[in-house]
Amino acid sequence: MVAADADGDGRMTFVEATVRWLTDPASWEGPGGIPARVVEHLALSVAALLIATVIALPAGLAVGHARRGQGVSVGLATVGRAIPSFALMGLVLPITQAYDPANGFTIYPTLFAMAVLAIPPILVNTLTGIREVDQDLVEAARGMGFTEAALLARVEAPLALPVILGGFRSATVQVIATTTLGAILAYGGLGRYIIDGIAQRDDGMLYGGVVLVAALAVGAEALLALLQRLAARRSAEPIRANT
Amino acid sequence: MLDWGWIGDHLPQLAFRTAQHLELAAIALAIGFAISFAIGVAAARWRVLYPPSAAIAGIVFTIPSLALFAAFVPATGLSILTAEIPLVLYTLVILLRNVVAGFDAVPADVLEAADAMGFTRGRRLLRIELPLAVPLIVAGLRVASVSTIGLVSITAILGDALGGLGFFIYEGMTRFFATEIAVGAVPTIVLALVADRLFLWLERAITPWSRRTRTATAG
Amino acid sequence: MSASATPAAARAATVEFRHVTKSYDPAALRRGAPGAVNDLSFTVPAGKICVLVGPSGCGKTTSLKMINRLIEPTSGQILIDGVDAASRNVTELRREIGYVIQQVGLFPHQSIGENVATVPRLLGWPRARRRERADELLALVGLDPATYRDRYPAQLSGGERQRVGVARALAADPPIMLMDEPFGAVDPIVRERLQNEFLRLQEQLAKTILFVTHDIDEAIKMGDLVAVMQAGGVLAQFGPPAGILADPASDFVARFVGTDRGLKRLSLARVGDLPGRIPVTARAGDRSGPARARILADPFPYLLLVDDGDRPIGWVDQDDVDGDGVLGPEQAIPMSPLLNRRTTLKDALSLLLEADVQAGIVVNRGGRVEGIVTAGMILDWIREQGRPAADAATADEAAAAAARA
Amino acid sequence: MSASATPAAARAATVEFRHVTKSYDPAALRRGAPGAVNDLSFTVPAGKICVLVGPSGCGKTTSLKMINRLIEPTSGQILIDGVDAASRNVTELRREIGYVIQQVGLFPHQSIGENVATVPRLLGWPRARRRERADELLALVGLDPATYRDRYPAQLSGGERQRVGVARALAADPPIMLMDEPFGAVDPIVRERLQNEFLRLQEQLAKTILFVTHDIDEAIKMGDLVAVMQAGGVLAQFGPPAGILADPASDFVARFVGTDRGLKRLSLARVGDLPGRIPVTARAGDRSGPARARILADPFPYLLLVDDGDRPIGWVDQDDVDGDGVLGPEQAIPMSPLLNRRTTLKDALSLLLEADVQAGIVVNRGGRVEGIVTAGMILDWIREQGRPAADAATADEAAAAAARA
Amino acid sequence: TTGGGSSAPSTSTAASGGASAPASAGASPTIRLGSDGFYEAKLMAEIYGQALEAKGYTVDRTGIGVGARKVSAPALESGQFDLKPEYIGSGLAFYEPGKQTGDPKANETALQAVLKTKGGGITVLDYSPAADQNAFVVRPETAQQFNLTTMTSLGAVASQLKIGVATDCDTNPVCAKALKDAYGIDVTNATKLAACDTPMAQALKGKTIDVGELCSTQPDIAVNGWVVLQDDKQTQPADNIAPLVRDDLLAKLPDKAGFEKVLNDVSAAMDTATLTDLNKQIAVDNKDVAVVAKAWLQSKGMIS
Ligand SMILES: Nc1ncnc2c1ncn2[C@@H]1O[C@H](COP(=O)(O)OP(=O)(O)OP(=O)(O)O)[C@@H](O)[C@H]1O
Ligand SMILES: Nc1ncnc2c1ncn2[C@@H]1O[C@H](COP(=O)(O)OP(=O)(O)OP(=O)(O)O)[C@@H](O)[C@H]1O
Ligand SMILES: [Mg+2]
Ligand SMILES: [Mg+2]
Repeated sequence: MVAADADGDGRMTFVEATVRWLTDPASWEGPGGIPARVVEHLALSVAALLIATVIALPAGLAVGHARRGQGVSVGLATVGRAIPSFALMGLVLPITQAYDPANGFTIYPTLFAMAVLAIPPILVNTLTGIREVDQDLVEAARGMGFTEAALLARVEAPLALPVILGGFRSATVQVIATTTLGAILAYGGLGRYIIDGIAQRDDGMLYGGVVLVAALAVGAEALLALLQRLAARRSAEPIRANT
Repeated sequence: MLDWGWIGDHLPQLAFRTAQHLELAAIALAIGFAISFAIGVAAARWRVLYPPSAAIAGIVFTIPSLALFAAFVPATGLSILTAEIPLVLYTLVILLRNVVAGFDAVPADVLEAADAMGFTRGRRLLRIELPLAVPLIVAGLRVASVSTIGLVSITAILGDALGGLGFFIYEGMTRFFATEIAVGAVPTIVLALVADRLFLWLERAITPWSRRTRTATAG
Repeated sequence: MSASATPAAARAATVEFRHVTKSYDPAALRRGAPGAVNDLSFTVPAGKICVLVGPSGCGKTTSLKMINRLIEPTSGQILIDGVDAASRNVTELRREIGYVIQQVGLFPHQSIGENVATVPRLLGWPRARRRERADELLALVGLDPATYRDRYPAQLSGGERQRVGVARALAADPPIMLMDEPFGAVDPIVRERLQNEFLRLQEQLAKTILFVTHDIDEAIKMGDLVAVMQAGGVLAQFGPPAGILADPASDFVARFVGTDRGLKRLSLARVGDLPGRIPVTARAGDRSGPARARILADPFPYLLLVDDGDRPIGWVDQDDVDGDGVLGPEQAIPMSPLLNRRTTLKDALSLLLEADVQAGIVVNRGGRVEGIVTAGMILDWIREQGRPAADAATADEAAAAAARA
Repeated sequence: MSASATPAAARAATVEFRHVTKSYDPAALRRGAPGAVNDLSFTVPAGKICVLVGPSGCGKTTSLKMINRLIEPTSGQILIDGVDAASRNVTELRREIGYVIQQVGLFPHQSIGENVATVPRLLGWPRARRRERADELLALVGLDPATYRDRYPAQLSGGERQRVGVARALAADPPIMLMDEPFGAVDPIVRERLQNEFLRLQEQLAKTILFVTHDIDEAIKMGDLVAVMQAGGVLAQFGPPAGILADPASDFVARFVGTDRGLKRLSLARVGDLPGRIPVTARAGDRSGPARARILADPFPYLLLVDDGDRPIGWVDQDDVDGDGVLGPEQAIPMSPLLNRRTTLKDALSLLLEADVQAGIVVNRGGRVEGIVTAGMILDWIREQGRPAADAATADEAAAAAARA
Repeated sequence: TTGGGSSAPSTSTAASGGASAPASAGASPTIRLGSDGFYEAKLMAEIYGQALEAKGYTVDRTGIGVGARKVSAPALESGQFDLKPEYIGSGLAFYEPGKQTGDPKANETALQAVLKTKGGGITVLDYSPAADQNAFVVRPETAQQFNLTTMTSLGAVASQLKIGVATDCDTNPVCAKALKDAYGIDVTNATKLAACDTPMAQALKGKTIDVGELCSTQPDIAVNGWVVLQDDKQTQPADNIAPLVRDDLLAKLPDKAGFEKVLNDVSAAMDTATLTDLNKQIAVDNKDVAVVAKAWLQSKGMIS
């Protein structure tokens, strides 16, 4: 990338600026400091993911198990993927703000948009994962007198776990990357550095923010990838005895 | 609630923006797919390539479009080229994973049979692996097309000349005009749903073998 | 928690099929097309093993699954101890029926121990008792609990998985067991071991077992009763193996049991079933005079030389037994096959074909001579068992066999 | 385009293993651990079927895959017509070797016709010729081209898929065929048909075939030569089936071929191999006097009554042949089994066990009497074929058999 | 640049056949217009465009409505477009944070000084009396409750109110520093939002904040009957609007003077009140920018 900086004073590339900003102790101190911003960023991201999970996971499990209503679920997921997050924020803003002038402006719209962003991958992966559990196992379980609930909880869900976690993975990355939008509505988080960096013509702050977001996203992804591998380990080999 | 009169007055714009939206999305998808496919094929063969390329795709995904635009405009102008850069980059995250998964899903015994009959590497890839990877690859294209159609709006930052339906969304938001936001958002969703169906149909069309149900139980 | 969970309830149950028909496409059935299973009727008495055997696709699995209602019959009833299964609570019912599926179907995400304790867990047994039960069962199927308890299915060989499958089905000590090709996927050596182990097991458990296979030899070996099914889910013949071998009800059955069914019948009888025949014996070191007298009096031209413990040493041709002298081991010609009362006639005949003496020697556990068996005795015996007269079918079939060969 | 594509090249080739060892973990091998295959040496002459048989995991598939270099040996060589396979261009080599993979491995996305024509396509045959060839091969394996050509693999039954697998391997008429449990996944009836069809096929094709199975009966039936392998990829015995049955090289081999190997040997010999024996016959309507004279002169106490075409009617006990009178069909006791020269001794003996007469009647295609066979004749013959003396192994084994039973 | 732009209805040319084009117009290059994304900026750009077209110039509007100065500034400098309406105060602040003053003339001079060196030279033409002042605004009830009229009066009660300030306030001397020095208002904990933009207005409207930094021309003020607090200590820079033109374009023009006159006439004719009203037509009556621009030019007789 070419240096976006066109300041009269000294041609400093955004790389130098970024390094300088990241290494400046001042960037790490106080309520606007990096640690604080990271916490804010994660707080909203995690909250959004939790909400999405509470909605999408049970729905996905139910649909996948019943093998009915898949078309509808996937359709909804598609809609969710297609609406731009900032448009969503704009649309819910007046409503949330009416209930709570403070948080209804700075937090809820972003939280809502992020939750909507996270639902599709979790929903679709969950129902696909459940649907693709080896039917012989499902039958074996039924044959042994599992109730449908027990079947879902003890056989289908555990076996679908790797796929479900895969959904969380992409949801997490997307949410962490997009939570930056919150700064437009005066929320904290790493988005602040990007918005302020632009407003204050501070490339170091802008790209520093970008780097931090990327690091956070990739870190979270790596963590979930690890979990996914652990979950996949047991059921790695297919156990059909046919030689 | 909606100002139908306004919509009526702006049908030509709506048509033009919809076409532009499709153009931007289609180009992004085509290029994104080409890149992902190339990397995916390589990664499917040389496993070591996958983690790094996946990681890079993931990182790129987190760069805000505004930053990308700011960086590229002086070089590439307020052009479609500039607009496509983030769009293309964002598709990689989804497509790359699915292309690789697609090739991984090809049954080992089929590959072995192919080798045993003297297929060359390239030929095996073209005649055996590729067709069998299609279902998962198309699945990736479905998701990618939908999210790309959603993302096209961000190109509105590059000026009224771009942005597809996103133009309405942005302008609508600067003046808090619900009708205009809806005129941008609703067609976007419709396009996404249509694209999703289209790829589903495409997959059915090019994988006839998977549609036929077995007429006899395997012994 | 269902009564069947307590070992007290470990009685077997009778299973009765009453005009059971199953079509996966009832519309077609109404148009008169045959179902996967058609008008199936038979009864399995409590504590017996009934083997369903037939070519692939003939409806064996379908029939089995209708018992624990994984599939509901299109018409007809299945009675368990006289109660219509359809009237039972389905999960209750299933927990009283052990089920070993065609593809083993162990849960890959659970340890072997957890897999085995699945049904006890469903029945809400306390952890300690579950664990105890799992170990007990693993030992029962010949897997050392300490070694296998905490492994995962992927870490087991095909044969080991099959045993775990059986153990899991036995866990709640159900009165009925359904086993769908439980030994299908393993090589012949392992399979035979599993079969023998399972028969031993059944002697203690005495459950009612419905066992599916498409290997007729397995059916004959395992079954107290055999139900031969043919394409279209029709019951071709039902009865004890011996009866089916002796008297196939149709050309299909005859072809299915194979042209060598005569020999297969031999595998159902044991040396002990033959009329005993005592050979002329003499101790090494005996004077040969008296021995010679006895052997000449006997139709069988060989003298059996034994040691002080009456354990066989070898044969002496009557012509080599001179008027006076001493019988020494050096005279004896090499040993012929040793049998015991539990050797099947098939093995016995086979061994006799190998030996260069017409007689096999029957010994008891201590190795003492109990008698001898000749090929002739076996042939005569089986012929007596055979039905009154060879009918046309046999001849046709001989021709057929000849043609095929 | 490789020469082997042209039918002209459809000659068979010899395949020789020279001290071939394969370890999937060479490091372990250097530490002295055994490989999957160890020091394998044997030669398959051109045009012969060699069956590799052994328990699961003994290295059969590994050995096979080293021939077409899907797996490279860790040490040793494999010579094809004297040329080291390792020195050949690998794709070239593979196109000259037909391979029927254990899991069939049809291409799910190609029609049956395309599947069969795979190698011809690789060899650049023109479309028309490919299609023609595919149809020809489908017919050859007993699948109607018109019906199956355009189906997809998922629409076929297990047995049908295996046939397509065989057809595909035959497509370019390769001099060598590798077949890994080609009939593994089908039920016994279909399997027997496939086996017979394939043997018929091989009579015309006369290829060099390496055939893997873990079913000893299949090995005996299919193999000109049998290589018995045991755990650890060790060659336990190599030779013609008869030899292996008659004289197992080790306890393992003896146990693997089974305690009834004596009977198995019978399935290798045919009625035609027995010394012919002509019964005393008489036409219905003949005067009984002369007949009586002849029958009394014969050790076999029955007279065979035949019709004008010398076709058998039935037996007459010599005591029922009175001095003067006329022989009538009503006197004849029911027919005993009809055999022909190609009936295996196993089937013959089995049929004799069913009949109530000691003798089976051998007839020619026209149904004319050619001779008779008695159980005694079969037992005597097999005993002569048997090795000089029953050795300890047999006895031990008999005991073992007894114990197991 | 994209063909899509020129064919975009939102930027369709309103060229008037009647107007007499300068003889040399044929030789004159295409004028590539640009502007920031906010409707007021787009409106000014559109007015420039139609005025020029009336004089026979051909105009390419590809650069209009570029989302953020972060993008539009480099676009102008790198020659993606030649002409752009700019707020001389904020424009100056963008390059020289803190240099801006309450005196438009000074701002213009300073800005011109900076731009001389940017992208091969950019000229600031006459600025218009129409100024878009940064102004602090409160809801009427708030004004009554604390009887607020001036910033000074706000200073007294600032601590009891939630204040919304521009995103760059901390680093912008005429914001944080000026407010502190002049009125003793501490904005370190204030809500940061894009000034003069919808979110700020929405925040004030929805009572998320009580005081918002808006722009004097923002229609929301009139529409909601908000009270503008008078900047009695003259801290806020004069943000008059002026056209920025790339020198390389001016050099190519056959009739440089004529071209500048067109734009300077427009600037002269525009004033704050009018601009506010035009904004209202767009943001409240939802009229299209091009339509509003045309109507105004006609009313001024600059186009027929
Ligand atoms: N779910 C199903 N839907 C439709 N038809 C089915 C289904 N399951 C089985 N069938 C058909 O019913 C018939 C009997 O199937 P079943 O599985 O009972 O045979 P099987 O005797 O168990 O065969 P195998 O020995 O191969 O297991 C077959 O023709 C099969 O194609
Ligand atoms: N790719 C591999 N990597 C490591 N070990 C392998 C591999 N393939 C096979 N083995 C091991 O090598 C041995 C021989 O395997 P092989 O498949 O040749 O046996 P097989 O005789 O074909 O068995 P089956 O009758 O079950 O097909 C087995 O112990 C197996 O575990
Ligand atoms: Mg079955
Ligand atoms: Mg194998």
